[in-house]
Amino acid sequence: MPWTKVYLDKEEFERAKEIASKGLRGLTYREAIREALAVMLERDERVFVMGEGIDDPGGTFGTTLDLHKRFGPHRVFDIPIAENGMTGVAIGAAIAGMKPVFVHMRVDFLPMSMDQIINHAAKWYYMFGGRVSVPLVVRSIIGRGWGSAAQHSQSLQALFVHIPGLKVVMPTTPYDAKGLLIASIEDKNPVIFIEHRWLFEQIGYVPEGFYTVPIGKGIVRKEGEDVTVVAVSFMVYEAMKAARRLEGEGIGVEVVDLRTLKPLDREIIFNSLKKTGRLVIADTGHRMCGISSEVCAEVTEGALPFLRAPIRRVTLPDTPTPASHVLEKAYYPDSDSIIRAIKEVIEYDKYR
Amino acid sequence: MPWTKVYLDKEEFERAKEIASKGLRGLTYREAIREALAVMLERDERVFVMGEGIDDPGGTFGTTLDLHKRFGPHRVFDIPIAENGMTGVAIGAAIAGMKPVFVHMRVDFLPMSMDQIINHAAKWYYMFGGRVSVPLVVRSIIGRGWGSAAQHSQSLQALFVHIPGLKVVMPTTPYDAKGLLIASIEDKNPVIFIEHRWLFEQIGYVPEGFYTVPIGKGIVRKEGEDVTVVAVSFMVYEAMKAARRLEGEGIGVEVVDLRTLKPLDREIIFNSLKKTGRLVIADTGHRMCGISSEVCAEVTEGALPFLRAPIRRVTLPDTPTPASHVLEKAYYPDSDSIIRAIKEVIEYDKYR
Amino acid sequence: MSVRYDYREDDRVFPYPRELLLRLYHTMLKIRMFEEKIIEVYPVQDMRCPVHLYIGQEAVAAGVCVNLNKEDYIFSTHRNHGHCIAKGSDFRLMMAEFYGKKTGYCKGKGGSMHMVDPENGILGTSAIVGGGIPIAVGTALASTLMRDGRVSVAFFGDGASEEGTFFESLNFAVLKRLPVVFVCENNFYATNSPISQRQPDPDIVKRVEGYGMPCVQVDGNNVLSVYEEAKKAVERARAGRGPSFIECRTYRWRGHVGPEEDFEKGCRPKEELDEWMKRCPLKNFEDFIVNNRCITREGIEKMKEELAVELDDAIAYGRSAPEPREEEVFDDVYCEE
Amino acid sequence: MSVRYDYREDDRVFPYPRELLLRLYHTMLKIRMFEEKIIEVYPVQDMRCPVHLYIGQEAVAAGVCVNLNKEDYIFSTHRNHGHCIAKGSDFRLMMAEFYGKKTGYCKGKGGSMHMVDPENGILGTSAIVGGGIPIAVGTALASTLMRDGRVSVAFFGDGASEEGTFFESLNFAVLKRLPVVFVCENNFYATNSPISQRQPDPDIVKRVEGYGMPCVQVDGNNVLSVYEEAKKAVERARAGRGPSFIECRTYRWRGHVGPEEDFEKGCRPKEELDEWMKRCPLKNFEDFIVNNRCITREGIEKMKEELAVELDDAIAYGRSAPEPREEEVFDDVYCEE
Ligand SMILES: Cc1ncc(C[n+]2csc(CCOP(=O)(O)OP(=O)(O)O)c2C)c(N)n1
Ligand SMILES: Cc1ncc(C[n+]2csc(CCOP(=O)(O)OP(=O)(O)O)c2C)c(N)n1
Ligand SMILES: [Mg+2]
Ligand SMILES: [Mg+2]
Repeated sequence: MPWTKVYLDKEEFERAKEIASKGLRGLTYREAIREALAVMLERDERVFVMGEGIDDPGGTFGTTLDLHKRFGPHRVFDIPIAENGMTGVAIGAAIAGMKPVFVHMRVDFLPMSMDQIINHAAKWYYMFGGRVSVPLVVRSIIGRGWGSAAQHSQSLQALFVHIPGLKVVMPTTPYDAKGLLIASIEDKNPVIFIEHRWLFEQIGYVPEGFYTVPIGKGIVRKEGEDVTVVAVSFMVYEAMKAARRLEGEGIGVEVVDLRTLKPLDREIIFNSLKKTGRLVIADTGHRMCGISSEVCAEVTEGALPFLRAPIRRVTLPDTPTPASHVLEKAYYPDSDSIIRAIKEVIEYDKYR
Repeated sequence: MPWTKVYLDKEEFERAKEIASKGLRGLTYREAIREALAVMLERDERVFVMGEGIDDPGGTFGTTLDLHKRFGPHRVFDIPIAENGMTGVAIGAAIAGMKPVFVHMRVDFLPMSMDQIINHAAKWYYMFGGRVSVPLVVRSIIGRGWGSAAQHSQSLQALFVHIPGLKVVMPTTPYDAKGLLIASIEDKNPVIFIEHRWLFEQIGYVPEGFYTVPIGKGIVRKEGEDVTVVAVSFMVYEAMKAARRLEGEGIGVEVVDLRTLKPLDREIIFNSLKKTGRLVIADTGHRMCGISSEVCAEVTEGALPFLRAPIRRVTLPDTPTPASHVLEKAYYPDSDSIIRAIKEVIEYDKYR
Repeated sequence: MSVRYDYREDDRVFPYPRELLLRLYHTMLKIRMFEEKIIEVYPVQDMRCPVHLYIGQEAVAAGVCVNLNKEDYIFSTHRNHGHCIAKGSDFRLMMAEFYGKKTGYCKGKGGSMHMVDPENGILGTSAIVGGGIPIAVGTALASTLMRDGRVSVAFFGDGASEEGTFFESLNFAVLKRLPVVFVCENNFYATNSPISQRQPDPDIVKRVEGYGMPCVQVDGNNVLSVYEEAKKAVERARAGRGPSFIECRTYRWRGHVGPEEDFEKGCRPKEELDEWMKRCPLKNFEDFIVNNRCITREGIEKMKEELAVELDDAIAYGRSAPEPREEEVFDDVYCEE
Repeated sequence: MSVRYDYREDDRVFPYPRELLLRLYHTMLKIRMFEEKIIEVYPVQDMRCPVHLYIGQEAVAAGVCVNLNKEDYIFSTHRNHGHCIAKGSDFRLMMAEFYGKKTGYCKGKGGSMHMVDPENGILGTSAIVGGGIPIAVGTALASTLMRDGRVSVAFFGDGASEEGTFFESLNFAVLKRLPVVFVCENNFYATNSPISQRQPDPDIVKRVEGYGMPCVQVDGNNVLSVYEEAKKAVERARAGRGPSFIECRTYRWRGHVGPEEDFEKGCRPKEELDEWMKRCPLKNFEDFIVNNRCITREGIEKMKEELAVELDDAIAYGRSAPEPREEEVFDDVYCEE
C-alpha cells in the first residue's frame, strides 16, 4: 500500500512511482496539508481557518498559501497576536456550530493559550454533560535548527497528551497529513494537530479529494523481527533511516509510527513488542513525562512479560534548546542516536 | 526521626509526642507553610509574597494569614487577576534580585501563566548562558471534592515536570512543607511548589526557625519487603493507610514519598524496588504522561531486572473532574484503589 | 442613596409597557427568591457544590436579558444563576444540577459553576475568571459568518476586566464589528479583594473607551437604566453595527462563595453593605411599579407565593432526582457522534 | 514627507548640547552600520540564527536610551539589536553570540533573539511577542521595593500591543506607580500582517489613554521628538511619579526576519517603503546636524570609517571565537550557585 510507505527521499518516491502500476500522485507534506484545508473549506461551509499571518505571501510555510484568495477573507483570515483570546474566539465559534482551524506557526506560542485549551476546549464537552461539543482543530508546527533557540523550537505534545478531552495527532507522511487533518476537522472534539517543519518537503503519495485516516491508530512503517522502534513525527524518518542502515548488519527493525498520541494505540505497540521483545521509543519532545514515558508505562503495565531487555528512550534531553549549531548538534537526536539505542537493547540479552 | 513520620491522624501525633523524649512541636501543614513564609520574610529582605487575595481574612486557606500586617503591604500584597502578566512581573522582580513567592489558590489558574512559566522562567537561565537566574517560587494548591468540578480540581504537576529548567516540589508532611518551602525560596531557580488542600489539617512535628529539606530527594515513609508504593502528596497518606491495613494481612508495603518530582530521585525508587521487586505508583494527577508514567519509564530503562511483576498506576483517570459526589467518588483514587493495585502486583507472581 | 427612578417618572415611565415592567420585576424576583432558597437549603449539606450567589445584582441580568431572544447567546461566570434564570433556564433542572443529579442540566457533571442550556442560548459558563469573554466573541463571530442574526452577551465581573483576554476580546470584536455586548458587573470586589487593590481607577469604562465602540457606565441597581443601555447595545449588535460595552455598578450582598454573610469575617465594612442594601434593585423597583400602579402589593404577594411553590417543587425535584451511575464518570470525555 | 526637524530650529536646536546631538547621531549610525554589516555577512551562512533587523527604527532606541543610566533596565524583543547597542552593548560580544560562540553574551545559547548584558542593564530579551513587557514591570517593582532609583523601559512592537499581557502590565504599573516606561514601536506590521488586519485603529495610544498615565504618540523617525518624550517619561519614573506610555510611529525597512527586502515577495507595497525611506531617521538627522554645524560631512565620514573598522573587527572576532564544547549543552539548566 503506497500510503503506508515512508519515502526517505524524492528519488525513492520517484522509483516507487515508476514501479507502481497505477500512477501515483506525489505531493509534499506542505501541499498535503494545504489540500486538506482546501478540501474541507470546499466541502463544509462551517469550516474556516484563522491564524496570525496565514494570508501573507509566506502562507504559513506554504500550508495556507492563497487559500484566502480562493475561499474569501471571511473563511481564511489573519488575526491579532493574542493567542489565548483568539483560542477562546475559536472555541466560541466551534460551540456555535462552526468548525474552526486555528493555525499557529510554532507550538511555542501555545503556552499562551493553555488556559483556553486546557480549561475550556478540553473540558467543555464533559463539564456540560455532553450537551455541547468543541469541534476545533489547533494546527501548530514544530521545527529544529538554525539557532531558533529555547523559545522557538519546542515540541510540546506531551502537555496536551496529559489533558483529558483533547486528541493529539502528529502525522509523518503526506498521505497521513492530509487524511488526519481531514479527520481532525471532521472530529467533534478539540484536536491538537502538530506538524514538523522538517517534514514539509517530504514527498509521498496523496490521493485527490476527500479521504480520512482514522485518529487513534498507529501504523507499522516497516516490519522487523528484532526490535521495535515506536516513533513520532520526524523521528519516524530517523527511525526508518536507522532501520535501513541496520538491515545491512542483519538487524530487523520494526518501525511503528504512532500518528496519534492521544488516544494512544496500545495494541499496535503491544503486538509489535510481542514479536520483537525489545523496544526503543523515539520522540521529538522532552523526556520527563513525555510520550516516551507513557509508552513505557503502558508496556510495564500491560506487556511486561514480552519485554526481553530494558527500554531505551531517544528524546530531547531535559534541557532547553541552545542556539549555537555546535550545541544544536549535540542536542538533537537523530538516526545515529536511534541506532545506538537499538544496539544497546539488542546487546542486552545477547550475552545472557 | 520524627520528621520522617507521616502521622495518619492527630491522635497518632499526640501519642508520638508523648513518647518522644524531647518535646515535639506539632503544627498543621497550613501553619507550617505560613511559618516558612514568615521565617523567610524575616530573614531575607529580598523575599516578598504576592497573590490574589492573600491579604484577605481567609489568607489563602490560612497559609498567608495576616502576614501583610506583620511584614507590611509592600512585602505581602494582593494583585490584580492577571496570572500571565503577574507571573511576568514576578519574573522581572526575581531577575532584578528579589525573591518573589507567587501564591495561587488553585493550580487550575496556572494554565493562564503557562507562557511566562514555560517560555520565560524555565528558560531564562539557560537561554542567557547562565548569566541571569530566576529565583521564583510559584506556590499553588490542589484539592478535591465538594463538586469543584473540572475547572477547579486539577492536579497539573506533570505539565511542569515536562519542562526543563523548572523544579517541581510536592510536600506531604508539615515538616517537609516548611523545609521544602524554605529550600524553594532559597533556590536560585523557578520552583513550582504544589500543596494539597486535604493535607492542610494534618499535624506533624515542625521545628521552629530556619531549616531546609533538600529539593530532589525522596524519603521512605515506611519500610516493607513485599511491594514499593511510590506516592506523591496526598496519595502518600492514602498509601500509608493502605500499608497499615495490609500489615494485618502480612503484606509489607514500603512507601516512598517522592517529595520532589523534578529533579526526580531515581535512586530511592531503584533501591526500594531492588528490595521489593514490585511497584505501585500513586499520583494525584492524570495518568497519561504523568509522573507515574515517568517513574515507569525510569524503571524500564534502569531497573527492569528488579521488576518481578507489572507495575500498577493509581492515578486520576484520563477524564475531567465531575461535580456530582457520586461521580467524584468513582473518580478519585484512595487507599482502597492502592490496596487493589498492591494485591494485583503481589498476586501476579504468586502463581508463577 | 436609594436607587432613584423618580426622575424618570414624567417622561419615561409611561412609555414602558406594563408587561415589560412586570417582566423585569418578575425576573428579578425569581432570581432573588431562587438564591434565597439556596441559602435556606444549603446548610443541610446535600447540595454539594460551591454556590456563588447573585443577590444584589439582579437588575443587571434582568435588564440585559429582557432584550434578548431565546436564540441569542449569553456567557457567564462562576456567578451565573441570575443570568441563566433571566435567560429562561428551568428551576428544576438547575436545582437538579446543583444536587449533582443525572437530570440536571449537565447530568451532574458541572455543578453550580457550570451551567448549560443550549435551548435558551446558554452554551456553557466558565468559572475561570475572564474565560467566557472571548468565547462570547467567538459565538458572535459564528453569527456573523452564518448570518443567523443572533446577538452574544458576555457577562463578567470587575475582576475579569483585569485579565488580558478581556482586552484581546475587545480588540477583536471591534476589529470585526461583531454582534456582541460586553456587560461588566462591577461589584467592586473579586473574592474578598476590593477593586482599589487591583485597579488604579474603579471606573472600568475608562479603560475601554479607547477601543472605539459605545461605552457606558450605568447604575447597575436600576433595572431600567440597565434595560435602556442594553437595548441600545443589543439593537446595535443586531443591526450589524458592532459591539458595545456596559459597566454596571452594583454590589453583591452575600459572601463571595456560599450562602453566608461575609462582613462579620472582616471581608468588607458592614456600613458599605448597608448602604448598598438601601439601594436594593428589587425593593426599589417594587415600590416604583406599585406607586405607578403597574401592580398592587397583593399582586406582588401572589407572584411571590407562586414562585415559592415553584421553588419548593424545584428543590424537591432536585433532591429526589436520580443520581448518575458511577460508570458515567467515564462518559462524555469525547463526543463520539 | 521627510522627517522635519526645521520647525524646531529657532527655539529648540541650540538648547541641545552638541554632545547630545552627536551622541544621538552616533548611536543611530552604530545601529544602522551594525545591521548593514549583518546584511553583508549573512549570505555566507555562517551566522546560523534568525536575525530581525532594526533598520529604519534607529531613532527610537537612540532617543530613548540616551536618557538612561547604565544601571537602568531595558527589555526588548526578537528585534533587539538596536536597543542593545543604544544601551551600550559590545559589538564583539554581540557578534560572537550571533555566531553561536562561547564568548558571546549567552555563550552561544541565545543567538540574536536572546540578548543579555547585565552590566548594561539588559537582563534578557524575549522573543515571545509581549513576553518582555510584564517582566519590565517586574524589574520596576523590584526597583521600588529596593529603592534603587532605577528606571525600566519596555520596548515592544505594535503586534505586542495586542497581547493581553500588555494590558495586564499597564494596569499593574499604574496601580503601583512603578518606574517603567512603555515604548511601543508601531511599525505597522507584525511579521507580514498589516496593522489594519489586527487592530481597528492604528493609533495604539488611544487604547492606553484610559489608564491614567501620560500617553503620547510621537514621530518615531525623529530622534529629537523621541528623546523629548522619553526624557519626560524617564524623569517622571525616576521621580517616583509612575509609568508613561510612548507610541513611536516608525517603519522597518527590511523583511520581518533575515537580511532581505520583502516588498518583492509582496509583503507590502514598494511605494510605502519608499515613502518611509524618504523619512530616514538617520539621513534626515545627519542633514540637520550638519546644517546646524554640529559636525562636518568629513566628521561624519570619519565616524563611519571608525565604525566600519570596529564592525570588521567584531565580525572577525565573532567568526574566530571558540565554539562551545558539545558537553556544554547540558550546562546552565539550573543555577547551582
Ligand atoms: C483565572 C482565574 N483566576 C482566579 C480565579 C479565582 N476566582 C474565582 S472568582 C474570583 C473573583 C472574580 O471576581 P469578579 O470577576 O469581579 O466576579 P465576582 O465574583 O465579583 O462576580 C477569583 C479571583 C479563577 N476562578 N480564575
Ligand atoms: C506569543 C507569540 N506569538 C507569535 C509569535 C511570532 N512572531 C514573532 S515576531 C511577530 C511579530 C511581532 O510584531 P511586532 O510586535 O509589531 O514587532 P516587530 O516585528 O514589528 O518589531 C510574531 C507574530 C511570537 N514570537 N510570540
Ligand atoms: Mg466582582
Ligand atoms: Mg511591528
